[in-house]
Amino acid sequence: MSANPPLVELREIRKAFGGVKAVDGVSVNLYPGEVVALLGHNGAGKSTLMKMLAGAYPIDSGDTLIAGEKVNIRTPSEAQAQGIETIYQTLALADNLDSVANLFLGREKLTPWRTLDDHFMEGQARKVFHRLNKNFTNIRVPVRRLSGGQRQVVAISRALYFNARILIMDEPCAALGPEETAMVGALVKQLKADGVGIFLITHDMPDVFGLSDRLAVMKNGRLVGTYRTADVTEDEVLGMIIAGKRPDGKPQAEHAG
Amino acid sequence: MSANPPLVELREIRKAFGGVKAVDGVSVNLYPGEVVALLGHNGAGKSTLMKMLAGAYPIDSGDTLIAGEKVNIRTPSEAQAQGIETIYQTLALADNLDSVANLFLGREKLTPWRTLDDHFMEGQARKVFHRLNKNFTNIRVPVRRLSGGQRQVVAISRALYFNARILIMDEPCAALGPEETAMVGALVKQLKADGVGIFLITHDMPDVFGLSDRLAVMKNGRLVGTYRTADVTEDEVLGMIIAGKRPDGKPQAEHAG
Amino acid sequence: MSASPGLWRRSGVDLRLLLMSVLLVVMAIVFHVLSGGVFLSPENLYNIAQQTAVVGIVSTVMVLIIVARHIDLSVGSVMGFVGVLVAYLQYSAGWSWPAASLAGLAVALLVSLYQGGLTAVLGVPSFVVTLGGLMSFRGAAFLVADGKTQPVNDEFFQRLGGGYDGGIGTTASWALAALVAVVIFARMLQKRSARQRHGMPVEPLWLDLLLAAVPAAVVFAFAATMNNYQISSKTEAQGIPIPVLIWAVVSVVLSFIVHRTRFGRYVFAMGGNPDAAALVGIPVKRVTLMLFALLAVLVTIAAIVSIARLNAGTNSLGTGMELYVIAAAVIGGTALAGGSGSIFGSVLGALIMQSLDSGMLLLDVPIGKRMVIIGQVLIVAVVFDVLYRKKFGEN
Amino acid sequence: MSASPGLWRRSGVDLRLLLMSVLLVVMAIVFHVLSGGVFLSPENLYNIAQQTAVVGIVSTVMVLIIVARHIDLSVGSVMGFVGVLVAYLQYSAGWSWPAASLAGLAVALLVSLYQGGLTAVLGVPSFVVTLGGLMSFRGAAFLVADGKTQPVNDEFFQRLGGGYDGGIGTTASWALAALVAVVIFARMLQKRSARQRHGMPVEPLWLDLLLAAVPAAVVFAFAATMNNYQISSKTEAQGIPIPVLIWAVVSVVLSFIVHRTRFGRYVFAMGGNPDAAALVGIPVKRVTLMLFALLAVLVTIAAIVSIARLNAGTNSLGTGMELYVIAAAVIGGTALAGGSGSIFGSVLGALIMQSLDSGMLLLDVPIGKRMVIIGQVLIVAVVFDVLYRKKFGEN
Amino acid sequence: AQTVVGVSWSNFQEERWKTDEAAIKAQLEKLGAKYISADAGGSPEKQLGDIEGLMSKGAKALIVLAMDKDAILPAVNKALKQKVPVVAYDRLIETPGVFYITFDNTEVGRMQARAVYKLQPKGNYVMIKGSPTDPNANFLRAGQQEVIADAVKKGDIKIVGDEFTDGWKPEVAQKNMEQILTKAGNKVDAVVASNDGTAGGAVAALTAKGIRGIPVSGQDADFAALNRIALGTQTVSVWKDSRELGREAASAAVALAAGKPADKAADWSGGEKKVAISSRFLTPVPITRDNLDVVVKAGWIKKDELCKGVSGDKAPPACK
Ligand SMILES: Nc1ncnc2c1ncn2[C@@H]1O[C@H](COP(=O)(O)OP(=O)(O)OP(=O)(O)O)[C@@H](O)[C@H]1O
Ligand SMILES: Nc1ncnc2c1ncn2[C@@H]1O[C@H](COP(=O)(O)OP(=O)(O)OP(=O)(O)O)[C@@H](O)[C@H]1O
Ligand SMILES: O[C@@H]1[C@@H](O)[C@H](O)OC[C@H]1O
Ligand SMILES: [Mg+2]
Ligand SMILES: [Mg+2]
Repeated sequence: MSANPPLVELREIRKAFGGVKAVDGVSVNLYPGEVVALLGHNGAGKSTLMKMLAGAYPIDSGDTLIAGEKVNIRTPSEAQAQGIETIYQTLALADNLDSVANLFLGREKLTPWRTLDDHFMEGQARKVFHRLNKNFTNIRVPVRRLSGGQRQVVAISRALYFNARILIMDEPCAALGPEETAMVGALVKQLKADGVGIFLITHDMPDVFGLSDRLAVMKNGRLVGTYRTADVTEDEVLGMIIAGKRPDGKPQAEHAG
Repeated sequence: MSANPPLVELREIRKAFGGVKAVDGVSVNLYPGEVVALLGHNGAGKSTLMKMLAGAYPIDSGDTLIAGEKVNIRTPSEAQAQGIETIYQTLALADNLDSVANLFLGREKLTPWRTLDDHFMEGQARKVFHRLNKNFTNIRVPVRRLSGGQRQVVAISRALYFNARILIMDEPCAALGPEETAMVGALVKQLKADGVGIFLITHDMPDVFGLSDRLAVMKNGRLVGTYRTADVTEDEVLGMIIAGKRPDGKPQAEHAG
Repeated sequence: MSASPGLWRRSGVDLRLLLMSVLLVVMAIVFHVLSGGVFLSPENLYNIAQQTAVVGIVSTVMVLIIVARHIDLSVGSVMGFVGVLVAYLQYSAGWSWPAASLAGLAVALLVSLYQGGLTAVLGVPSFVVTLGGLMSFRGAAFLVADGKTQPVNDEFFQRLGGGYDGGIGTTASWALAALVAVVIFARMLQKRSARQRHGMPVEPLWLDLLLAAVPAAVVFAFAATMNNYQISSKTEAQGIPIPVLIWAVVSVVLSFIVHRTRFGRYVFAMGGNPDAAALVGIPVKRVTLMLFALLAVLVTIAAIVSIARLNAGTNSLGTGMELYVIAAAVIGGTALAGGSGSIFGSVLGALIMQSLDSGMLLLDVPIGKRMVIIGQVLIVAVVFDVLYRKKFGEN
Repeated sequence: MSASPGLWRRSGVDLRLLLMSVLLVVMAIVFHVLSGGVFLSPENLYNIAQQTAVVGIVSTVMVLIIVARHIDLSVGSVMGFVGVLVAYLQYSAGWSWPAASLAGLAVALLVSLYQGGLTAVLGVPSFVVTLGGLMSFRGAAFLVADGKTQPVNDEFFQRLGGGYDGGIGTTASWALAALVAVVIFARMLQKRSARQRHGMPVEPLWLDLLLAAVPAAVVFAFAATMNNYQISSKTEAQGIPIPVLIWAVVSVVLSFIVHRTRFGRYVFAMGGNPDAAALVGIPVKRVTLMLFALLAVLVTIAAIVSIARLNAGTNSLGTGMELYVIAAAVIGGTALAGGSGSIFGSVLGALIMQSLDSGMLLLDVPIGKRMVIIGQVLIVAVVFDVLYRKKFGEN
Repeated sequence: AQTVVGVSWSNFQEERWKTDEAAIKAQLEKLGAKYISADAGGSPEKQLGDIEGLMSKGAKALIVLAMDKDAILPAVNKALKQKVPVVAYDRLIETPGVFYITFDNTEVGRMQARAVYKLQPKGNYVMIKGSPTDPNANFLRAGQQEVIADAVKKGDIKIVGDEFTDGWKPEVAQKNMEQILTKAGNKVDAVVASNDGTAGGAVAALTAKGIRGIPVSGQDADFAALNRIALGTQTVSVWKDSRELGREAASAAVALAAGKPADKAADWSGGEKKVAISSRFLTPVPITRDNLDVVVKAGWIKKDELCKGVSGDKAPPACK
């Protein structure tokens, strides 16, 4: 398995904001069909690391390899072109537009005359929303008027519809109720089965142990270590997050399986 | 115990936003030294209900009784005057002011000449922050520059310093790491011991079962039911949240103990 | 939990704009009565249509600028600068009018590149950049011809500003109205069939017919009115004035851009949530630059219409216009917080302001009172808008 | 994770304001050399100080308005309106100047109640309210005296505007400077002892002494300069001009409000996070109304100084002043997004703009070019500010 | 040392001031004096500062084109107290000690009305006034009224429109004129416009309605206006030969600075306050199609500029 190059390989990534080293030489990788949980205290640098992969921030230094190829991702569109989709914690929706417009935002389907193909987009949107939530029909009102769960559906649909190869989920369940959380869990499992590689940022231990194959812990911008989830206990994980202490005698896991 | 009137009694509270019935005839109460968890799906109306108690929204109809007395809370200051302190999920901090200013915001200590008594406030602030986090010393920089955990400390300190009789915590741990979450748990227990009544909004089942005495579940703006936490199982709680189904044969609990 | 979308909402008619149209009509009737039957005469309507065109043209794009959470305070000064330049190149430098106009456009684009660039690339608030521009380009307007008025004599060019030969004539007006009506109905039918093809529900035919018939009727009524205005020394009626035609084309093009193109959608997305727009991959900087470039194009057009109308470029051209342009957009329901606004609203807003001004002139209301009233009407319009949004729960 | 707060940061000196002060000094020196030694002459400095006072007075409070996420575009018009009114009441209605001034203040407060009320209570954006006010009150300024200039003849009143007898004289100037210096040092010592009493660390005495000595020295230098300017026909030197004194008092009072009172803190909190401000129990509406009332007071003072300086109230008084007032605040580092700004910055901003204008006048730069340059300097100042904030990671 | 003469302009928006400036400059140069200047951009407040600035810069005499004759007094008095002589240029400054040299504004108003009245002694008149914020607008209007007052009283003349023009802006004058025409059913027989800029707006409105050949007045002899006179769309522009005014003012300033009296000065006390001041009045010249050659001969405008677009037998004598 390790003969195949990883889907994503981040090498020695660094990023500073005016003196603050948000990400400081972190290396981590991701294989197809694998879920890697990214853990760490508030401000550890998790979101910043993922935003660089998603093209939202430029990288200060370090390399990104996708399927073994060195790439230079400078904008969100370039990340999308690599099959990287991101569900931001803030959802990244334009509140004044409707769900259909948000689903295709930045990647609108055009007619041959280069105008928006609204009918096509509406039809497609109905299908993908339906898959996640049967009751979601008011897809033509501004998303500002939708409930939290419906907004989340729109955000997740963006990642689904465009057939992510690599999916970044930044605390997708932080504000979700149990029903919606369960739905997201099921979805992760299905995407995994489809061979999608997933980075999952979360603070929730049950999610970590229920969904991830490996976990990477960050502290103060640096990587504490990467382990197979099955190899470590919850207490050991907490020890890494809080104290930055590597569990004794447990092997680091550079790849899955 | 039930001879004493409850600390808070909300009766048939209603609130609509332009046609949307956010809270629809909810009654719930709270006793001193008790933690009542408020549960429900996204958009169930939990925050809205609590914001009415906190004076942030006016009540459309219904009564509020504090220690058996009918009161009319129309502004946050009136709520504070009743000993009600609130930790908002959004933290409600003025990002451009420092931690000391935020701690006392709206309740500044004045000198006899009615100017701000900065020295007094700084001294007090050091003490209360120290209680929650020994390492928190940069209390004179704008809170915009603080980490998430430090910001949370400031928000929680507001409630502590002013000796809340009634404390509302709206998802206080949603964005916190495990260390900070543990700290908040310990705090809740201590306040409880001091006789403070606490409404705790959360989506986290371990928190619900670890901290609360009773739990109240809302769905679509209505109350599903109120139970002693010890009387119900996690599955029953989830059933109430998701399906609005009351557990068979379990007694509702109008008061603690 | 929200009210199920009724026929009304589905019909896509914006209640606020409808109410504003009603307001405009009521105002017109009141003025008509008070002015002893002058206000609604073809001649006066012809005047107002012409007088509004310049502000109206710039307002359409100001809507988009405000939607994208920007503002441009320099439009009046830049229009003055470009106007004097175009007139200067024709009169003092002897260029042909197309060459002079293109040069004006090029300069306007440079200005927009500079101001838009500071805003889009460096992130300097557009309020400040264009406040500086308001001062600087007024100075530049003076420098072009050293303050001297530059007459504009080319007869063809003058027609762009309306005036004696500035109508398109009756036949052309009728033909145009008919064409517009056909397009409106054709688009309606095409939309119905497309929805059916994609298996989406359609409205009852009578409703769609009605919704198409109303604008078609308004267009015909307008053409009829303009065809009824004849200058006594001419043998034919004026028909639709060219500046109004330009304004109409600009409005249609901008509405098209808003509703049917990526660019328009991106502008709204950027206004609704700038962070989200960047995160989903919208090239925010490029779109902002394009938006300012579009503004430059329309400011140039407005400058050309202005100097053609006045038959001269003067260094005071456009002084204070920014206020009227912004006011028209805002009266038309564009929210200063960004993310919402409509081109058609700006048309109504500009008409309301100009009707008020022209109507009061007919009634001999002196200048001081006129200024007081116009200022207050702007406020009232927005108070109405704010209350409306509160009532219908949109924040 | 952020750099440990060094001596520099602890000293409380704002690097940006320091750089701006340096800029001002450099500009002054350059103009001095280019103008052949005129710019820094006591006479010219006396003039600049006087000329800046009116804009400066209004800018101080505009800082607070912008900090609270509002804007007031109507200040120029309202100042014109109030100014003409005060002059009219004295000249045409024969009132005494104190009575007329109080009446002016009352009217200004009514205006602020109206505009502030629409903003604070109904939530109409202040941009729109005051845009309407900009038009309306300019009209009102015309209506007061039907456009006629109203002379102001009371000699005592005239001194409020500076002018021939408008300095406080040498003895008073020295005394005042000494008083200010004493207060600065006394406050410094008092602060040290208070910190020690509360068990908080204090800075080394030399640093505190230095930080107190610099402003004291500036005040003395200013008094000395003003005491060096003597109008040739007079026997005594002018001393500090009264309008400057008023401006200084206003600035000190507003700084005090910002740093030492609840009201000031609330204004900043509202600008930093309006939702939070409401949630923690700040009476947002009341504070907003008070803020607009404060503006009304200062606009009235500015109106009085203006007409006293002009010896007349003209209906054009204050036309376009809003731009300079906002520009001064913005150059002084007030962020249009709200939540940050400083009174002292606005003083520097107003001085920079006026020095630039006066300096170019001395160098015979013609008006067109001067406008171009001033507009661009505004932009440059804000570009600098934006880059500074980016560099130091404040958003 | 060289005498420094400071000139304070009210604002350069109207094109004539450029010529005035050139004339003053040339004359000062000839007399070996130095020219410094400032422009107040239409603001009386700013003009005060300007004058102070000019004095700091060492002006030994001032020439002041006042924006507002009352609001300028503090600065002028200050200068006079410092023994800096002040020449009130073009517009009256009524305080003892100034030297007033002008083309009387009220007289300009009279000339405008006179020229129009000569051609059209009866009928519907439109009065296009200047900026409501420019006090001169009222003087002009007052002069115009003097001429037509009797005819108005008799009923021969009916004023069907009387509007201020915000900021002297031509486009505003155009819009106002359009509305007045509509209101009057296009029955307008004469337009008394207060300057050439507003006349331009009024003419554009008239042409657009196909109304040609009715009398229209103006002032300043703007090139565009002279061209209109040649074309026959404007009747008169009152020409205040600014070169003469500038020359004389410059000479007076230099003389006064040297403690000598100004040339041809006479005592006059015809102002509002009846203050006696030393003054000199130059005669403005109403330029009509018949005497266009005056401006050409005076070198004010070149013939080809004046006659741009003029052709055929309707051409005025000056263009033949
Ligand atoms: N745009 C920015 N400008 C300046 N500093 C930033 C920016 N974004 C992040 N930071 C800083 O970088 C550090 C890492 O932040 P990041 O958001 O990556 O943390 P995180 O691990 O995602 O934390 P959380 O669990 O709270 O989401 C923090 O100190 C944060 O303050
Ligand atoms: N200010 C408001 N204006 C309009 N509608 C509102 C407002 N605040 C809340 N609502 C609506 O009221 C309903 C209840 O919202 P509320 O915030 O109380 O839910 P919640 O139970 O706290 O949900 P969550 O778990 O997502 O925080 C939702 O439908 C919401 O959209
Ligand atoms: O010459 C005119 C002048 O007198 C007036 O004050 O301003 C406008 C000019 O045209
Ligand atoms: Mg994060
Ligand atoms: Mg909530």
